[in-house]
Amino acid sequence: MTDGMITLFLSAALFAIGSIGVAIRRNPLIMFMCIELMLNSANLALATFSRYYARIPETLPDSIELVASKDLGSASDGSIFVFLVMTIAAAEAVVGLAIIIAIFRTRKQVDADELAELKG
Amino acid sequence: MDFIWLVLALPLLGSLLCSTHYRALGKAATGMLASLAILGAFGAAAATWFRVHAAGSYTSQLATWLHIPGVSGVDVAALADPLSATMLCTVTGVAFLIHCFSMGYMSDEEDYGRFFASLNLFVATMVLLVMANNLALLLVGWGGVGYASYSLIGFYRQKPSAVSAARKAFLINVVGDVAMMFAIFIIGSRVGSLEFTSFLGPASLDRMSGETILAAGVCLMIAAYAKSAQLPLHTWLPDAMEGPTPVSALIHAATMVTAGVYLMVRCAPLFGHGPEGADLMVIMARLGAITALVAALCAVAQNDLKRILAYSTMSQLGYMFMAAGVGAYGAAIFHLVSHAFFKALLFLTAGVVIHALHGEQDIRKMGGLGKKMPGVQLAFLIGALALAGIPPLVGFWSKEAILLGTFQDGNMERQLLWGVGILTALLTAYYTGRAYVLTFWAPARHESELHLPGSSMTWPLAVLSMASVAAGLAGHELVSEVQSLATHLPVAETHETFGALQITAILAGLIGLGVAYSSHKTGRASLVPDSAVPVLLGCESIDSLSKGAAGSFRSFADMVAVKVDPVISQQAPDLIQRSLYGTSSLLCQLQGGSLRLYAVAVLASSTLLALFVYGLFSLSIGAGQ
Amino acid sequence: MITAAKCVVAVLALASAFGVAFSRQAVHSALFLTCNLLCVAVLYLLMSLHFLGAAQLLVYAGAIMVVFLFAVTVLAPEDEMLGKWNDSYKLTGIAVAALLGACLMVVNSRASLADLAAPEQGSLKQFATDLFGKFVFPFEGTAFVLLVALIGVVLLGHRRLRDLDRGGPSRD
Amino acid sequence: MTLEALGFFVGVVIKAVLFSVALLTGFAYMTYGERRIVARMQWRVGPNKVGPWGLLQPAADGIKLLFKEQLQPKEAKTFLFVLAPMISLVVALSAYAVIPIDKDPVNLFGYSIEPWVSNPSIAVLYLLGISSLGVYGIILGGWASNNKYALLGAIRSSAQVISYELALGTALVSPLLMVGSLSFRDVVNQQLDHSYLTGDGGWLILAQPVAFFLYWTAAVAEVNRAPFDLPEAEQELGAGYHTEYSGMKFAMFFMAEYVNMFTVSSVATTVFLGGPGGLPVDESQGLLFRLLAHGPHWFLLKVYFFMFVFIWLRATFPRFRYDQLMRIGWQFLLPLGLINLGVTAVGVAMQWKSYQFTLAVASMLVTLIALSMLNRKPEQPDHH
Repeated sequence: MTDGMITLFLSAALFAIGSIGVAIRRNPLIMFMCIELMLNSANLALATFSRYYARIPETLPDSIELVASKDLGSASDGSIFVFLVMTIAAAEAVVGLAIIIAIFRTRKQVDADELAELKG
Repeated sequence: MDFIWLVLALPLLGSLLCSTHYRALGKAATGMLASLAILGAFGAAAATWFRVHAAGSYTSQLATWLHIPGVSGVDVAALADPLSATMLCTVTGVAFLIHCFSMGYMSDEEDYGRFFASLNLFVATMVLLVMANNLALLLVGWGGVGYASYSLIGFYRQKPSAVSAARKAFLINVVGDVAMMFAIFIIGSRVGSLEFTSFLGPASLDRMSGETILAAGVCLMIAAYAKSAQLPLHTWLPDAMEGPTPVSALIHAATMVTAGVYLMVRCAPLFGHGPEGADLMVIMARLGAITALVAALCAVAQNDLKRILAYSTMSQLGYMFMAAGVGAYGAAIFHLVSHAFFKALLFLTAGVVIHALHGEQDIRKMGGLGKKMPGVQLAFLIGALALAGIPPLVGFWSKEAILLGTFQDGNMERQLLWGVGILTALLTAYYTGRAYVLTFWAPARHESELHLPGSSMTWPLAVLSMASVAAGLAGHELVSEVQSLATHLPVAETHETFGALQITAILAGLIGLGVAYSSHKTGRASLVPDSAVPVLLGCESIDSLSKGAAGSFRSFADMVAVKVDPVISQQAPDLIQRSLYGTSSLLCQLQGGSLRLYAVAVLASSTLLALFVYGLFSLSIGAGQ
Repeated sequence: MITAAKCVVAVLALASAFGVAFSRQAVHSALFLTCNLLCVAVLYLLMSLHFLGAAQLLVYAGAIMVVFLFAVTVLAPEDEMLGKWNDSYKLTGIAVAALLGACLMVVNSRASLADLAAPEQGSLKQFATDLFGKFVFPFEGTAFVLLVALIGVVLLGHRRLRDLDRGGPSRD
Repeated sequence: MTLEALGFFVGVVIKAVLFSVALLTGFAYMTYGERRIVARMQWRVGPNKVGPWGLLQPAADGIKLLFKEQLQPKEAKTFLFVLAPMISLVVALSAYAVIPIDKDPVNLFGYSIEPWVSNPSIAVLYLLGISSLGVYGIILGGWASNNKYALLGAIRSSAQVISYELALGTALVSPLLMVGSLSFRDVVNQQLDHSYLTGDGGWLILAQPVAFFLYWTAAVAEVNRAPFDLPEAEQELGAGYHTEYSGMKFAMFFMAEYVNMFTVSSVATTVFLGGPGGLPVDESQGLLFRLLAHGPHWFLLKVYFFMFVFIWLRATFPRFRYDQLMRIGWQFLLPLGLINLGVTAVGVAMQWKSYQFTLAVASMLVTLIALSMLNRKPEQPDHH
């Protein structure tokens, strides 16, 4: 197992754990944290690929033209996307928390299963 | 020094300041500011005129405007040549006097700032129109003049008639704008340049096919006819009298209606090229003559002072188009300039009269003003004599130039045109004289106290009177300059003789005036029997024609609204609602409301997607290997 | 050496991730998540992605998680019982998540990674040049999203919208 | 593991320990110094009984705190209750790792010893990131105490710290933009280049006075010192988030606060006052000149000057109200910092010299003051 594989597998595992958390928890705060976990794991995968995968087009067959096109970008591209995802995650977390707090204000106790007023 | 852009910039700046700061400035300062802006523009125009005459024509490029593949010359650039320099001087000079007049005339109005802002804008757009060196920039001024006239004709916006008159003027002008755009499209696509000096050059004219010249020329003519109120697009002009009198003066004298003549002279090489161009010119001359005659007949039947003047403008414009049609471009522009002076004088004098009579415009209710306002009477008299073509006033020289240019030995058509011109001159002298006599000499038919004008209203009249007398001096030079510019030919020095033609014209004018004096000095309202009035007003029937067309559209719309619409409006929403409801109740099944269900659904679908992509990937790798 | 460190940190990260998903108390979840984020930051540093490590520290651990902790301590949600496992959502969810995880694992295992040269110290300049050059539009877009989020949160945070009309929250 | 790596590792550990010990000792004597100085300012004597001039007072305090009974509320969350002060202290200490106390490595006994624990290229980001973790100690401490006042103090404090972190970061960006690097060493080296009039050197406080003012204000708030010591407002909240703490756990919060003071003073020194830089003399002319030119003693002198300013502020200023505090942070410091940043960015793009930055920032300040005076509304009578 190479160096990069560790973080790649870790990223996959974190994603799976995060998705389990989203699926089984009823506290919206914790669901939200699990979503952050998933975002973070995606970031980890991006970072890993940008660090270990940046300039090796010859490992791919020519038939996949999209991937194998000449411009695979520079090593910092992945990092930049991680950075942008972090920023978006910050915005998302703040808005999400504001919504959850607004819900808490009106309901005192929140169970995700009971927030079903928008059902069709 | 290149002053030409100042001619545009100063009125624009004045307009901006007047519209934004008039509250801070107060009435007096606003009017002063607007007038000063125009005065500055006039100074710059004069400087440009001198430069053109000292150093020849030039083009001043300010900016590149549009990059259209295949079309060049769409720039913000000014063309300074004798034609545009003369026009600029006329426009700004007359406009300055009218501005000064307005300061007194409009002093009782509330919307002082709006008025002067619009007035300045009007001048600015006209200046832009005149100085543009290409058709596209000219169109900007063309449309701008239409807008500014709209806002000025409808200045009394609480008056329904003013508003509808403004709308009418705007709509008819837009017909011209659209025609202009078509002309631009045709010329741009066929020639590849919109610059006057380029597409009117002999080389590119030779490249144009006859059809192109015909189409472009017809479009340009429609545009000019709409702007210059020629038959059959003339109906807006008499109605435009709803605006304040200074505005009428501006529209009729310096800006707006002269634009059409200017365009025809500017594009003269196009009309002078080939058999198609000649055909167009014949049409132009005939239509011009007809307009001149018909408008003069209309004027005879009018009783409203301003409307008489309005129809006379139409008639004189007809003269100008006739001149352009027979190739006497210099005479056309000369008449334009001289007409600017005396028509401005007439309108402003009419404004003083109307002002003095508290808004009364009917000449049947005037009279006896000569004794009370001798100065005004003199001014009106000078204007009237100039319009009637009595020497030595400027109107005589310019009208003579046109009639001389029209008459041609041995050419029946030209002689006929000349005859129409003489007839029109006779009628012109008559109705002008009638208006003058009824207003100033006939016994008074009003009791109210006169509202005498202040000095700010009178000194522009003095200046214009002077100009109406003296402008004839410059006529010869102007005619030959413009003529050579328009036809690209040097004008042969002709020795004008004081022959039978001139004498006929003067006689026509004198007869007209004499008839007017003898029949109206007692206060008799009209020579025309009432039954003949509708005949004379025939040209106004076009209005009712268009009204009829509009009425049929309206009744069709009424029919739709009553018969068709209810059916659709009741059935269609029902149908839409039912189908939407059905769809949504289907989709509602998907909305369980449980957050976790959604989460799981998202997860499951992304898993499926991942599997799909993975499968695709393996397949293609397998295929690749 | 670095591989070993990575393994240790990865195990820590995994453990704390389980902690996030299965803690009863929300506070513990938040702390575990912080721990997890710090582990990821360390992983970034171990991959020589220094800037990312610092940004992770600053943005996630320093800002986002503080806000989370804030929310958790202020709202003080009751402990959640994880007892009922007969819930069909739960079972489906776990199954689907496991499938997804397995899928990712398999896909990842096929990725051929090569240890490229670690970015040198000056890579921060390259990063900044790319961020403000090649990726300036995504960057500006992100800035816009942040602005929108900011405005949204201010609106959500006011108890009543008419507070805003009075020029801010009441100060009494 | 190679021997060289091991040596490096050991060196780092030794330096870290040394720094920690130095900071904690510094903390101890800062408490003593603070009590003496504040006492003098208040026309009192201060602690002077234990040892000569009371110099052993910190030791006595330490021993007392160590053996005090460890109280803990009944419903407190034990684990977090214990963890919180540790987080505070560890975070405070680890922030110091990137601060250089001299310009170059010194040769000592044949070893080249770097006068810093670590010098990453992103030192400033590291410092900001680590110090932003200090909030955890506060929130967790307040929450785990299971005491309403402690929780309120914690919320106030963390809100304050988060708010002022923004102003702090913004204030730091302008000088760093001038330097063009996030490494403290580069910052120091640029300032040691005494070319204020001819180049881009010189102490950054000269080129960025507004940034310095903003930084210092935000830093005082960031470490919860007077006049921004709202969380500890005794009249309102007991002792703030550490109301329930006693003994050594309380001492750790206390230590963290003072170490944070050291840290922000050191950053102020490094970024604005030229760090270890001294007089503009030619250091190649011998040891004396070298000591005059730069060295850790200069660094210490400046840091202690800032520490004195902390004490001075505390003795002089009354405490702000909470709404005033928030308003200052969001409506004054942050916008001013952003404007300053804009001016600096323009300057950097136009490659100004240092003194030109001073002029530009000064004229910006004058403009802003003039604008605010022009826009001031006339006094309106109160309607109650």
